[in-house]
Amino acid sequence: MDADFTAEDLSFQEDVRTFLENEFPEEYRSKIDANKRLSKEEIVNWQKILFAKGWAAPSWPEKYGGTGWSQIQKHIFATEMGLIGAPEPVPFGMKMVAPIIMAYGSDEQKARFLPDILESNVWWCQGYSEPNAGSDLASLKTSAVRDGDHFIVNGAKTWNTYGQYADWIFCLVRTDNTVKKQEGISFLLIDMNTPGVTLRPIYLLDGHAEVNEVFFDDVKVPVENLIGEENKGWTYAKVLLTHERTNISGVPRGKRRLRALKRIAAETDDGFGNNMLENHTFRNRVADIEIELKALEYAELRTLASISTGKAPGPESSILKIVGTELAQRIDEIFVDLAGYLCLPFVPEQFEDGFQGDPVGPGNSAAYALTYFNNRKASIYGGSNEIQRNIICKAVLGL
Amino acid sequence: MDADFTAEDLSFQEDVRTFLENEFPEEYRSKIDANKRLSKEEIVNWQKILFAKGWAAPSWPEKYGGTGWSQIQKHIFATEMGLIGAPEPVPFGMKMVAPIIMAYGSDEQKARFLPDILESNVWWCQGYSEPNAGSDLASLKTSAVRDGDHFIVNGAKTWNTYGQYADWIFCLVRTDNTVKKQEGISFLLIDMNTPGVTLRPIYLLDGHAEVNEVFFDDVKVPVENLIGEENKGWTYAKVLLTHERTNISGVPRGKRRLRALKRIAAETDDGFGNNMLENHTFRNRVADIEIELKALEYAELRTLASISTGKAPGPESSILKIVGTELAQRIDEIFVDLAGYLCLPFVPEQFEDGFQGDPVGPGNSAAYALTYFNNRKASIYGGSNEIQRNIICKAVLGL
Amino acid sequence: MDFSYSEVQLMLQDSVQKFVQKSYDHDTRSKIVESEDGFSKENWQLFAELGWLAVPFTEEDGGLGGSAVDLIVMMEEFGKANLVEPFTATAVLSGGLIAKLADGERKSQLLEQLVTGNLQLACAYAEPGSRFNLSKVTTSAKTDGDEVIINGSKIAVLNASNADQILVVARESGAETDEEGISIFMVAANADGVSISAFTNFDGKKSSEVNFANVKVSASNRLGAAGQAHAALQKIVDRATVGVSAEAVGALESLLQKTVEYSKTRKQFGTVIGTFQALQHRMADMFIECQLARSIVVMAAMQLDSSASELEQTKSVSAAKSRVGKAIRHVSQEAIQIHGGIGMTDELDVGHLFKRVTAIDIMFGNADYHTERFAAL
Amino acid sequence: MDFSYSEVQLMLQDSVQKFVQKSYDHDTRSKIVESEDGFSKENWQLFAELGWLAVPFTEEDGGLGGSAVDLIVMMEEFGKANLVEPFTATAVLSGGLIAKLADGERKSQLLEQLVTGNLQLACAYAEPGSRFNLSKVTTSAKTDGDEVIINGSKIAVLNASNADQILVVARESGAETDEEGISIFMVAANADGVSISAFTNFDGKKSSEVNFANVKVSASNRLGAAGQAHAALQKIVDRATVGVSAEAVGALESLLQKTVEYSKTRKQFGTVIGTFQALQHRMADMFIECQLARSIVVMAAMQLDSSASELEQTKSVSAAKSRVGKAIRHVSQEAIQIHGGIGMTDELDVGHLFKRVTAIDIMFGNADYHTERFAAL
Repeated sequence: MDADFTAEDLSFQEDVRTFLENEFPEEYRSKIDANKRLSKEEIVNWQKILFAKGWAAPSWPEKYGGTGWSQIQKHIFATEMGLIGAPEPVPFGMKMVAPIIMAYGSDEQKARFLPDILESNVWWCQGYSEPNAGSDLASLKTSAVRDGDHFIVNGAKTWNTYGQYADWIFCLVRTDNTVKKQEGISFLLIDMNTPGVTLRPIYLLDGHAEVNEVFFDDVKVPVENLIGEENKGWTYAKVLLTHERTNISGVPRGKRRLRALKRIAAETDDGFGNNMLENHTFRNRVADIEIELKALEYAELRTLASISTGKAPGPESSILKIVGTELAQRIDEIFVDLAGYLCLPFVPEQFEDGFQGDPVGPGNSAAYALTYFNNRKASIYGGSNEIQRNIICKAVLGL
Repeated sequence: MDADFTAEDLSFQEDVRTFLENEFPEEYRSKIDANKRLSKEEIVNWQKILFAKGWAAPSWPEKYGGTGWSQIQKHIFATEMGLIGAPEPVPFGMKMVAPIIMAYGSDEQKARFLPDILESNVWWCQGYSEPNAGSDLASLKTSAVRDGDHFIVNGAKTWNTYGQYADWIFCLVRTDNTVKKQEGISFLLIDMNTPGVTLRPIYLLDGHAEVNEVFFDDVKVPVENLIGEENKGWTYAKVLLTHERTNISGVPRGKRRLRALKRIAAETDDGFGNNMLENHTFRNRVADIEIELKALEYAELRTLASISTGKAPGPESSILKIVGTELAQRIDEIFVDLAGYLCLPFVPEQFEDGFQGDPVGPGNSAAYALTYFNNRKASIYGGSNEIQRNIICKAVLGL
Repeated sequence: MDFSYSEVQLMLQDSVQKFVQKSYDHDTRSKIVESEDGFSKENWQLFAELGWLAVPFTEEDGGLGGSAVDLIVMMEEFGKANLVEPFTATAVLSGGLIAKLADGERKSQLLEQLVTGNLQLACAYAEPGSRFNLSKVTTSAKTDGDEVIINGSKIAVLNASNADQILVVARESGAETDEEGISIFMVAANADGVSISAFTNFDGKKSSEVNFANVKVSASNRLGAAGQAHAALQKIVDRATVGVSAEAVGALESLLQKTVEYSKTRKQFGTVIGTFQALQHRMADMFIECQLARSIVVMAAMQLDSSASELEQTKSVSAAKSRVGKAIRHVSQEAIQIHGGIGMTDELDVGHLFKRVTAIDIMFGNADYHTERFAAL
Repeated sequence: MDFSYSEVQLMLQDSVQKFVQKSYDHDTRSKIVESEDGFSKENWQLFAELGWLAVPFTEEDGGLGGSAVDLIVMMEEFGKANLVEPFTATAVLSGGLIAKLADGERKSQLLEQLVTGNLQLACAYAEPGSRFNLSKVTTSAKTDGDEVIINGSKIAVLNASNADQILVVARESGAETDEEGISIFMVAANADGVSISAFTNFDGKKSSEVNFANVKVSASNRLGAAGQAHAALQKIVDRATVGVSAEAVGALESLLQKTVEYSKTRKQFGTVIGTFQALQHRMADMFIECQLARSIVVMAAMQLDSSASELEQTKSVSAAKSRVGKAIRHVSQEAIQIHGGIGMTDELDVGHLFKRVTAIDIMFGNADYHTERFAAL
């Protein structure tokens, strides 16, 4: 074992840092630091900068435009990105549909879809969840009925993150009602501009509509948009679901946020003549979180190391999802506690692109409550933390 | 609502205090303060002092020798007893078998057993649990077969607290194997001196054998020792099990222990020139416990108040068991944390009656670890806290 | 020692329950929150008629009660329905200060206006750098002949945008955190130099940042003796703290009840989720938290009404707020988690209760603050 | 960055696992604990032959390894079996100090005796009033010509009753908590004026209170320069802290495994308790705790072996001990609770693992202490 980076890794780290310092636009960085959302255009622009550098898709195989990096290099890249606050690509194209197209799509489908994902020309959203299905994904009801060269799709999907910006949606649809629920599902790609597709925004507790319901009303989808075989969609989707449990721990983001927290605490009056970082209770709570983050960081590194030796990311990585999200939520809480009265004002639009008015509440404090509310989702989505615990019980403990 | 005691209650409180100050033997008090166990003789002696005053059995109806006190008076008495550390009577006679004899016993049984319990002439132990039965009491196997004027009892009971001191044991025994498990159980009183009764001490983590296994090998028990009807024992026992969930919160004992904790903390060097009560982390942990104790105290008072208005102690009182035991365990922990190295020595005999050697470890610190170990039982016995949560789910939340 | 409700308290409880059931469902509330004023004047008038606005005041002061227990009985019910009307700002805080500090005709006039629903008030105590310390006051009040000139900035001023008068906590003398030297002045909300920047808090309450730039008021607008207002302010804030804690208890009970109900109907994998034991035990823990929170609020209210020492009373208040803060985090987060995605949406009342209790956790000092205050006393 | 074990490490792990499986079941351990010495000399000799005693030392010092990772690989396995032999006292702590402070022939002689199993040592650092602060030393060492006279009392001296030599931390100059002025002396356990009051700790380890009354030793018994021993002591204690943390990780994994196994056979109400979802999720949480504890210990060991700064290394050690302390409380208490009554008995190994990790939680500073140390650095 060796905690030190090799000379090559150190030089790679230096390259990444230099690149990010020079190329990640300063104004994006200020927005991120001010808890403002980047617009779609800004995210796309940043993604194109990465693409120009050849770093758009570290998780992809080289032949599709990946970087060919080692696990450690990928880790270094993700860490540096997270520390500076540079956004990862929206995952629905790059990390969710692309691996499935690569694994199960036809050559035509690969040629048609992958380059546009890599270049961020086309945005995707996910069509897995349905109203009332929750964690029980396979109970989905959206139907696709074959009609000549097309499927006719009817039904509704929900929790479509950034559906309002998406050009395409990948969907699990029911193509056979007569078999048991997992066996009648197909994997379909649908152009959001097809007639019959409509969107309803869902406003969440933070006042923002980052998710949507998507309705399909006799939507005609060409059969060439079917991935792999009909009725095999669940098999493909499942692979994706157990995939990519790494990089979900959010350690770099956590570090960046803790750094910000400490800076702000040092500037926050405790009302008794000291600053909040000098307050014992607060300081020790921060320490507890820092320590937890260290434990999580090494839990993730150990998982990465085990992947590099050829092992598949096991169900142990459910830990990263559970601990990563619950720790992020603890950070959300301590920001709220630090802000006190200052985070009460609810003016979500001031953190959106194009807001012209005067900011309400000093600094960015009002964003902390919004983040606290919004991020309660983290323990719910992506397989709720209850489901993750079930996975650990079954697959690891044999219960 | 009114937090203040009435003049009568205040004067009653004064009476109780005066009595305890004068009559609770000083040497017992020192032993309790030094975390030493009182001997059986000392407990009996104290119980006889209470009997002489007419205060032996506040929970009993007056006609059997109870005090006729109001709920508030009982509360005041229990509080003052707990604050000074005076032991409650061993519960197996006074609080467990006596109410069942009163409710279901014959007049002969009442006359034969109750006075000796009241006067602490006869000590009882419980024969409910069996090896392997755990919380599933009704699955008991100890059998009693009618043979003329006797039952012949065979089997084993376990977790018999203070069985080594007991004269009698009350047992649930199986008298019918042909019906469903709850319906073939009878309630039998057995003289521990009957041939065929043997005891095996069970040493626990604190090095003390406060519990035992009791074996019955063709033990002849006269039929007049049967309580109520044959095969109705489960009904009687169940009443007892849901009964007496009050006074289990241990608030007065908790207050006494916290007082001791703060005193000791003020005398404990933190290694940096301050005492431990000046240590912020420690002080705030103590505060958290004090606050929890206040919440528990009022939860108990509210339950008592609802009993005085005629309501039966509902399943809500499972809260008192759960919170009371878990809070006591937190106090155990903080004592261990305060003691540090000083609680490592394992010389349990120094806290027993009759120990003659030099004490090991400064003060009583070595007792804190023993208490921590021993008191892990609190969340297991008396219906484990898991069972209590099941009760809340079923009876309160309707789940 | 007595835990029973008085007849008046039972009536109050019943009266709020009936109103809420009839006229305060989630949709109605949402419309009120979105309205210009952010509360319903009609409701307010009704509250006055029902006597609710008189509850914080003694009969001597023309009120109906005045005990802390009266207050919590009512506010627990307010909490269950997530009532948004500015009861705490106008009646408990500002009204409480008037009852405590004002006298003579001014007092009875103001309180009469208040209890009849004809006066809206706000209390400006917090400042950008004061955090939760009531004696950290940098807003200044300089005497100039018969007038006083006020300068400074206040934050988190509930109900300022609807208030006729604002009670401003200002310093006449002493150092930044001295208890001595603090006074309270009544300032007309439309007075020259008063600028109010209004918005809605995340719990739906109207709040403002208020700036005072050379605001001139008559010295007679001072409530009580010069520089002597701190004790009264602390006492009234303590009382309001117990009030909002009771409100939180009601809201948490509501969250528990809605969660249990949801778990009995929501199916996953063909099974009602309320049958999953892991969730059952967590709901049992939510119930325990609710009961402990309620118990400690009852404790604090009873102590405020008792002959206990000032010290004991203050400790009780901090104990309650600290413990309720923990219950808030625990119960409200579990309620969202067990609801799943649907609990995150703006459409469901659950999320709004979650936001309200989060705001209460902050109001008058969060759990950490009150634990330290308790420990230090 | 590399997370793989070296060949030597894999061999070590295998070697301990084989020994434990063959020769260290619970009954054997109980007999060893109850024996006069409280450990098995036979085992100790075997450990020497297997090279285990050489693991804490570099090849230069005649050892087999010397890295912190070597240490944790082995100690995790020790922890799983709850090994009672005085490895930490003799090899890690005392041996570590000798390797760090002694030199020349004395060093090589002592270490050779140690790694061949012919030397038992104890390190007396803690005092009744020192709590966990290593620089709080009141035991005094006064130079008198060529001799040094030692006076003072030490507590929690592991292995003193079996030790040939005791390493005593004593103050030659400076104030009570100064880092300057602290020296370490080797004192024969049977020297005049040394009185050892021995007993067994609750985890089965032999421990003593040791009193030094005018104990005379030659000045050459001082290890290293006069008054300069603190840094070495801190470093070696930090290393030992990581060692026992790894031991705790092993013990916790053992507790988890035994609990899961028990839950698969134990029936209640006709059902195996491992099927109760509430218990399942709690065991999942135990698993998570074990993994986090293991991860942070790996982190600390890797940092100690890395080019990280002293500050970073110290912070890593405190982070690990603090986090492991939390895992200890959580996992060990749950293991007892899920076992129920049977877990409380002296007969089962579960209870003894519980007691061992409780002792480790205290050793070298508990979770609160190390959180504060981490926060203050």
